[in-house]
Amino acid sequence: MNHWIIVPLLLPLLAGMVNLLLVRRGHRPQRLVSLLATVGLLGVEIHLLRLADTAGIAVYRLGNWAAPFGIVLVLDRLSALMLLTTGVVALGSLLFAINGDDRLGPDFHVLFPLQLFGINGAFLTGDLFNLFVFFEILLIASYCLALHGGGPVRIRAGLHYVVLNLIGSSLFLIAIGTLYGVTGTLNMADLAVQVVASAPEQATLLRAGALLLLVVFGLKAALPPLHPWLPALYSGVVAPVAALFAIMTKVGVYAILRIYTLVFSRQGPAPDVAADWLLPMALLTLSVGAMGVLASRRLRVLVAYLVVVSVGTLLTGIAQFNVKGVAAALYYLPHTTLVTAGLFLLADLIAAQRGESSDAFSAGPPLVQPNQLGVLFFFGAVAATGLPPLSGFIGKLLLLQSVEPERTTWFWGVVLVGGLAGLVALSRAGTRLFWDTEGEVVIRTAAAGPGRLVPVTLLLLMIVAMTVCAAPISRYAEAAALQLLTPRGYIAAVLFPEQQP
Amino acid sequence: MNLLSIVLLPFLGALLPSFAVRRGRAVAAWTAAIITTSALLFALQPLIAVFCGRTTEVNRSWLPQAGLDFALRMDGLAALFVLLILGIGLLVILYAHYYLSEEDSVGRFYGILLLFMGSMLGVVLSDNLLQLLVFWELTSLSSFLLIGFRHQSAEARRGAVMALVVTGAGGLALLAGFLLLGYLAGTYRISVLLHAGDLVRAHPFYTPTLLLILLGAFTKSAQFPFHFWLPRAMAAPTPVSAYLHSATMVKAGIFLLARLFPVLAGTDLWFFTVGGTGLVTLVFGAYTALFMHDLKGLLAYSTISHLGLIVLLFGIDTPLAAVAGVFHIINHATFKASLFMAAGIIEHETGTRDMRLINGLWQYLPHTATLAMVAAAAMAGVPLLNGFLSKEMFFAETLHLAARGSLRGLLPVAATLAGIFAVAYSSRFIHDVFFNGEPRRLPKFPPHEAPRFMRLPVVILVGQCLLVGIFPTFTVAPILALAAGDMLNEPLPDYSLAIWHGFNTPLAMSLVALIGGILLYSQRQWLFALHQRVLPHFDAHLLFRNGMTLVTETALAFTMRLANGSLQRGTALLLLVAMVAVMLPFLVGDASLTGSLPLTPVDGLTLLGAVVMMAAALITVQWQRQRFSALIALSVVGLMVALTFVRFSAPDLALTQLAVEVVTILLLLLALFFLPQQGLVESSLLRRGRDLLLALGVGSCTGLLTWGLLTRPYETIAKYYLDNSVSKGGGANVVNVILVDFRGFDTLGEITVLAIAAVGIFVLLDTLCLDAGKAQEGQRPWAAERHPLILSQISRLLLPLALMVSVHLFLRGHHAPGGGFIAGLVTAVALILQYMASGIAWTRRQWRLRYHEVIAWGVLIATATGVGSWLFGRPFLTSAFGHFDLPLVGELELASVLLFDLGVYLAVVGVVMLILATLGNLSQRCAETRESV
Amino acid sequence: MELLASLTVAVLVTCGVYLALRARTFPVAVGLALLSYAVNLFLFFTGRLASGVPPLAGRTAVAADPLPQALVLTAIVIGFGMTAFVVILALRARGELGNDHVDGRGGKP
Amino acid sequence: MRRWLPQPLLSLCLWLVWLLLANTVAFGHLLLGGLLALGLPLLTVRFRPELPRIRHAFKLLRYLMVLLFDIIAANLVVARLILGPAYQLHPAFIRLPLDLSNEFAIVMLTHAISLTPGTVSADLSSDRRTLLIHVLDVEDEAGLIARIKHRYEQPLKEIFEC
Amino acid sequence: MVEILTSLFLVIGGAFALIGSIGLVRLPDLFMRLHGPTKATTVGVGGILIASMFHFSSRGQGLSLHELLVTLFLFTTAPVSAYLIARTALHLKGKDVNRRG
Amino acid sequence: MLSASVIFAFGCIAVALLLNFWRLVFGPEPADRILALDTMYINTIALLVLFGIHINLAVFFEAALLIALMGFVGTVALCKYLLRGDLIE
Ligand code: NA
Ligand code: NA
Repeated sequence: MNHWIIVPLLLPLLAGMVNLLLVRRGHRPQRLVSLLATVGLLGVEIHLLRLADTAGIAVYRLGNWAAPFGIVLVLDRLSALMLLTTGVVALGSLLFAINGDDRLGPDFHVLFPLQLFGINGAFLTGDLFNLFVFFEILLIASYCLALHGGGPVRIRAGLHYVVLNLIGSSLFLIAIGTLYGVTGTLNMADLAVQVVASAPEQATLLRAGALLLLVVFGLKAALPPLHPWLPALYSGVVAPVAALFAIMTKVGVYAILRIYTLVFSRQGPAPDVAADWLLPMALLTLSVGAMGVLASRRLRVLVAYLVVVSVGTLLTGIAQFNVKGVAAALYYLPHTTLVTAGLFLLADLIAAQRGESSDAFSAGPPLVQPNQLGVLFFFGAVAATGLPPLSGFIGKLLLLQSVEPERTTWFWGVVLVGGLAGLVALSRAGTRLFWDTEGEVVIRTAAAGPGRLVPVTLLLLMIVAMTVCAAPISRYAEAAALQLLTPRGYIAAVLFPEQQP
Repeated sequence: MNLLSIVLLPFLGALLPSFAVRRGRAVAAWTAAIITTSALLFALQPLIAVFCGRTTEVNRSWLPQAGLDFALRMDGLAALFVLLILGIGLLVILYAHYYLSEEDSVGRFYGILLLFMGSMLGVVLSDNLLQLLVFWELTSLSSFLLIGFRHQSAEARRGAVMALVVTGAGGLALLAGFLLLGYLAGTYRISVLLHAGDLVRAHPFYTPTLLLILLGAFTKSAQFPFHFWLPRAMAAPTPVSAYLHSATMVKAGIFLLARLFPVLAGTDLWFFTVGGTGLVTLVFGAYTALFMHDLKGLLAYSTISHLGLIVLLFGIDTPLAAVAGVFHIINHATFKASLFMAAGIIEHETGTRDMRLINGLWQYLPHTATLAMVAAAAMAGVPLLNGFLSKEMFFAETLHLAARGSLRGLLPVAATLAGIFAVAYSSRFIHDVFFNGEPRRLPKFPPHEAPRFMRLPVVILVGQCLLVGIFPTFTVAPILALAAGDMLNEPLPDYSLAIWHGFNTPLAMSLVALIGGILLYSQRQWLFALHQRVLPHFDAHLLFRNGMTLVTETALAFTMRLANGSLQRGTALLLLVAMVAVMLPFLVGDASLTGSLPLTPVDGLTLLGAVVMMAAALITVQWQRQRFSALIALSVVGLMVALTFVRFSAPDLALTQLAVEVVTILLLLLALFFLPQQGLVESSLLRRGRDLLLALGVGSCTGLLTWGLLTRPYETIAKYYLDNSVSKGGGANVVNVILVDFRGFDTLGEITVLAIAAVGIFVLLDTLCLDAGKAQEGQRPWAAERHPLILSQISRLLLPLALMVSVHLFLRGHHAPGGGFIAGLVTAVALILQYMASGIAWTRRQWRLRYHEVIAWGVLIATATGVGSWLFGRPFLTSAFGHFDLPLVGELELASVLLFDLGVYLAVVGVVMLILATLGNLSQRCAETRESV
Repeated sequence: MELLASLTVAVLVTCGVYLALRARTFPVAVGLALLSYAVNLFLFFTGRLASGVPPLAGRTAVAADPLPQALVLTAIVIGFGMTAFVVILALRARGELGNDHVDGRGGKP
Repeated sequence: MRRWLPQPLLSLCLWLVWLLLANTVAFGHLLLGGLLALGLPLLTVRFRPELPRIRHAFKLLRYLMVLLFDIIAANLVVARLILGPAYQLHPAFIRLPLDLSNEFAIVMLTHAISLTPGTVSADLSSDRRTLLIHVLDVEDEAGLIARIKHRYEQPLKEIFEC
Repeated sequence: MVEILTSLFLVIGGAFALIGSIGLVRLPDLFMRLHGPTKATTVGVGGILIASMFHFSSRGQGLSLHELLVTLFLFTTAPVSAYLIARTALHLKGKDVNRRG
Repeated sequence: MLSASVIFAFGCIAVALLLNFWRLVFGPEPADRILALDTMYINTIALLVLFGIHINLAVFFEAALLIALMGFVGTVALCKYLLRGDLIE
């Protein structure tokens, strides 16, 4: 058994706990631990990506118990991709944070790795209840991180976020209970088998459970009308946390993708239970997000709404449940995560240099570093709106191509107009923030040192890399999509490992 | 390779001017010029090849999955544009060096200009539709930066955004159009696509494809009604206008029409949309130009009009018209670029562009005036200048179409009318600027002649106007033939570029236009008045701005309605959606709720427990505003839940529930001290009714699910646990074996959740200072005695007892109800009792534990137990247990899960203590803080 | 018995939800605690109703389904952590926002 | 000795408690219980109530027997009072002046009062000189005080010699 | 024999527990009500615990005395609970002994 | 005989619990409610033990012990709250 698979979980867990022991020793040792863990994590994740791409689906049986009785971790192309994306965002966010944001509270370096523990666990686990547990880990860590730094705005948004998600967790448990009560199992591969084999009179309860799960994941992914918590929260939290949170909505998207390709696939008494809902939901999300983008009067709110847009865009691809659509979404996913993460960090740098005006779209003093930040912003904006030549364009291109033109009217219209909204909003934002200046530079000391510029640049450079390497990445995405849409492989790997070559 | 270099050089070189500028402004200009020249040199070989009748191609794979390749191809059409872009680009660079002031950051300017140049080159050299789009959007982006170059001016910012939004929107339409086109033709390769015209035109999707592509082309080339961004773009520095609005940006749309002409043209739809749009734009632009007081505004509208002319020619859809169109592209580029440059010199020297102020410059700038007048004459279509030739061809084509006997007889009239206005505005440009009396209140006075090298580009361009106008066959003919030929993708028709075709109708039309235009301009007094008062003003720009405002306001209102910051609404929506999700499957199709299992009878005691539980829950709601009492009711619910667990065979759950319930109540009590003791009736009756309905709905749904599950049989994996718990898990308490072994990973996660919660809570409380006294205002004072003797003595006695119970629960957990978690809670509760009975200070004095570290060690021990199985080559968390016979003691059982459970125990103790003790300490710490302040 | 169990879950959920929809943090916290009790019961009942057969190997011939019990145990613990967090957050919100309204809006108490 | 066995009586009690918890007298548990009975008091040594030295173990035993008897009697009395007509009851608070000085002895007295017929300890003054007692049905206040003093306070005083 | 004893203790225990709770409802004020639970109920529960002791000791799996522990525990804590409740009631009525005396 | 007495005891405890609940609901003082809750906890112990005898399984001892402990701690906390407001000081 390949022990590397569990390292993305153990490494951050240990780092978090070691940092908890180090809480009284100040920030330096904690920073070192976090950095080492995150860099190590990235290395392991790259290794796992290559493993997933070459060696097929790998299963790690915790406690050496066979599925469906024990909990298994499953590494397939999708989970490896999600892990690596998380790793990159995490590194960027951490590098940014260690320039001072981590000192706003004593707990940052405890929570940060544990947040990664939760996220990575959600991506790796092959067990529905264990997914719940990891959701809770990532949620509780996110509650704490969201409140990092305190202040009324964060507390209010945080309270809303917490209460909504507590209810969401209850709903999750109800859904799990319903599925267990019908199928008698929790392992996702086994659930898939049982759902397909279940009698027709079980269909109603299965559908109810499946739709309830969709609500839960929809809340995490911020699908309207369950989205308002996101802009309120993301626009208020500390920049590196917001950047890390860029991956959080994707956990919801991941769960949707996983559950509705594996457990509720096209066979059985509850076929396509979510598919009918997903495309309209996706287009709605995109539209609502685009509206929010247009309505934003602050950069951070705008970027938060871009996250909503990106979720909608991703789901448009996933909702088709065909290889091209899912592959397009999988190419788009790392792109959009990296961009929004980078923009959150950048927004912080911009806000810091504009004094009272902060990140509001109003005339303000000139920036201390208009050129550096301007170039970064331009890059980020182009990537975020899906303009050529960056990966956003490629993602959108793949997405648009994934739909037969015979049924494109709404799809293309919404996706393209959504992009236009982004273009309008970001061009207005950019001109306001960078060009509409009056007076003198106010806070010369706010100049961002390399410690803060490098992470932003790093995240945006990854976009360039994704653009240049579009072909291999999208080939990987296609393979991952194919793997997802033929769940037999997954099921066999989990349940019948002895029959594997 | 050379093709690649042509396109990539400007991109790669774009950063250089910014570095070069440190060595002086001239160095930056030189850098840009050298890069452009190098590109031109690289273009030589493919250009020569084109003249020899060969096309050069490069094809690099980029994203074959999407049909997106890096493919370049130079044919005649591309060659013409490459020459225009690089040639005029070079002149603009030279011109800009003199034009830009000290404040302008020259490095940035040349950098963006080079970016723009590269993008334009990419557009015209693309052999892949998608790649063309990439460069197309890049021109929009770089032009955005160029137009907004002087960003201190609000007009520049607005103009830039508008240009980007309009052309960007067009770009998105174009993307859709290209995707459709690629889908219809089965390829994105343009050179292949050009042969698929019949296929494309026959397809039912032809109409949307064409319309989408035209949307892209028309927005870019400022066709009516998308023209309005172009005059606003005049806020750009004049070199930018000279470049973007003569030879490049706007010509991209024209280029696209030319490029796809063989595929898309040849239908009625093409004729009406392209021709119609061109015609309206031609007349509208010419008419509006006359009334502009802004020098550049006049040129802008004239540009719109001329673009309309070219579009109209392409719309006419005859080979000859196409040739005329290509010819006019060249001519317009030269005379318009020179006119913009001249206008720039005038603005530079007078400080204004208002023609009402600028008069009589002939005396001050004779050279510039001469050049400008020649260029303006070319614009008006005066014989012996290049504009005349193409306009003549244009007139001929309108007539040709009319002669075909269709209803299109209107066309020559409209063309002549546009010609009249063109002559009129050209006359105005000449007369109003260089003559017409003395200058008035110029910001800079007196104006001086511009530097020689600033005039040089103008001289070159005007020279071309003359050369082409007089010797067309020796100058422009070859490239025109090549370009037009490659545009049509078929043999060229016969045409002659002679200056003199004898007295014919086109010439008559030209004469009418010339004389009519001059007459019209001479009657300008009443004409302007008429325009101002009577004629309707169509302001697309205003429409656009109002539209944008409307969209933004709508978006704002919509967003604010959705996200109004109310938690209650968010919660209600979530629950509503969840309710619908559960109900939906029951409402559609053949839903089955009740299963086949026989029901079990109710016994009185269970009924009693259930009734008490439900009643207590309802009373909790009833008492929600008497908060203390509500907690007592909540306790009863918790107790009854525990009894339910006992009743239905779950002793472990009962233990846990009991302990957790008390800890929860403690926590709520501790918190309540800092909150208002009483609530008020705040929500309206309506709202409470709505909430009640929703609550009932959600409750019923859950009840339905419970019913559905309880009444149906199920197959479960549980049998495996019951069978193997002892033999493979080494424990008789199956629940515990599941928790620490079969699903031990869940438990590890669970204590991590607790650990994080505790850490988070600690931080939340660490910096919090709450005024608890306030909440008690107007109430009785507190009892004087803090720690009643009887309580403290008994509590201390209970501590070792409770610890004993903890150890007992811990050790037996694997075989009987108990386990690390419950043991931890018992320990914690016993410790908390000490805090309550004897106070923080006393307890701390007795036993100083760093709960943070207890938690960390707990989780670490549990994790380390898991990792330990690696030593035996087993996966994480693999358990081991064994029985050992010890003398005297007897059989001793040791299991690795005990160590895991120890971790759980420590974590739980640490968490509960950290939370409750920190919360308990809140009042003291605050008081201390206040005192110290 | 099945009807009684369903009814109990329904009533508890109803009460929890109603309280969770209130405007002040304290009733919301109480409601969430109540809701989590209800959900735990629901999850417990997915193992069906088994009387007098606790899942202790060797004690009884048949035994109740141990898996939901283990899940509920985890859920209780996690629910406790979450409830604790939201309660403390409510305190913090009162400290930062000056009142105990869930939206931090000023009100009398 | 005192260092390793600070409270022999407590340790003995804990050892018995362990055997009761384990519900067995198997040798392993005797040993384990012994270890715990020694270890836990050491661990919680600072938490221990200020237990006074017990001078007369026999008297303690006798006292406990009396108490047990009284508890059983108390229940019968209280049962009668509860089930009987309530209007005939004459409840009252009475104040018991305390002669005990040891805190633990006071605690034991309050316990005894609460567990025996018709009386509940309700409040102890902060100077620990007066105990407020609620009596369910009082006829002879002075007699009751004398009975408590004689039956419980005096023996406690002797046992703890305070 | 054991069964008779068990049953006896069950009946006694149940009856006393009930009487204690009747007192809780029936008696007119809080201080009087306190007497029920502190005595009758504890003894009642004690009775049932002793019955349990007899019952499980008679199954041939050795003595089962651990119920004693619960009884002891109750006897230790019930007076403290009663004391605290009484104090609370006194305090709420404004009749602390310290304040009066 | 045993089962009859168990049922009798069940009945007694059930009625007792109902009476406790009645007192808890109708108070009137907070102290009454605390007393009722405390009594309820104690009666629950009896119920639990009875149930153990009834199903002839000796697995509820720990639960009984725990109820006793938790009931006590709960009562202490509730009283402390009314007395001092601050549980831990
Ligand atoms: Na306190
Ligand atoms: Na008494």
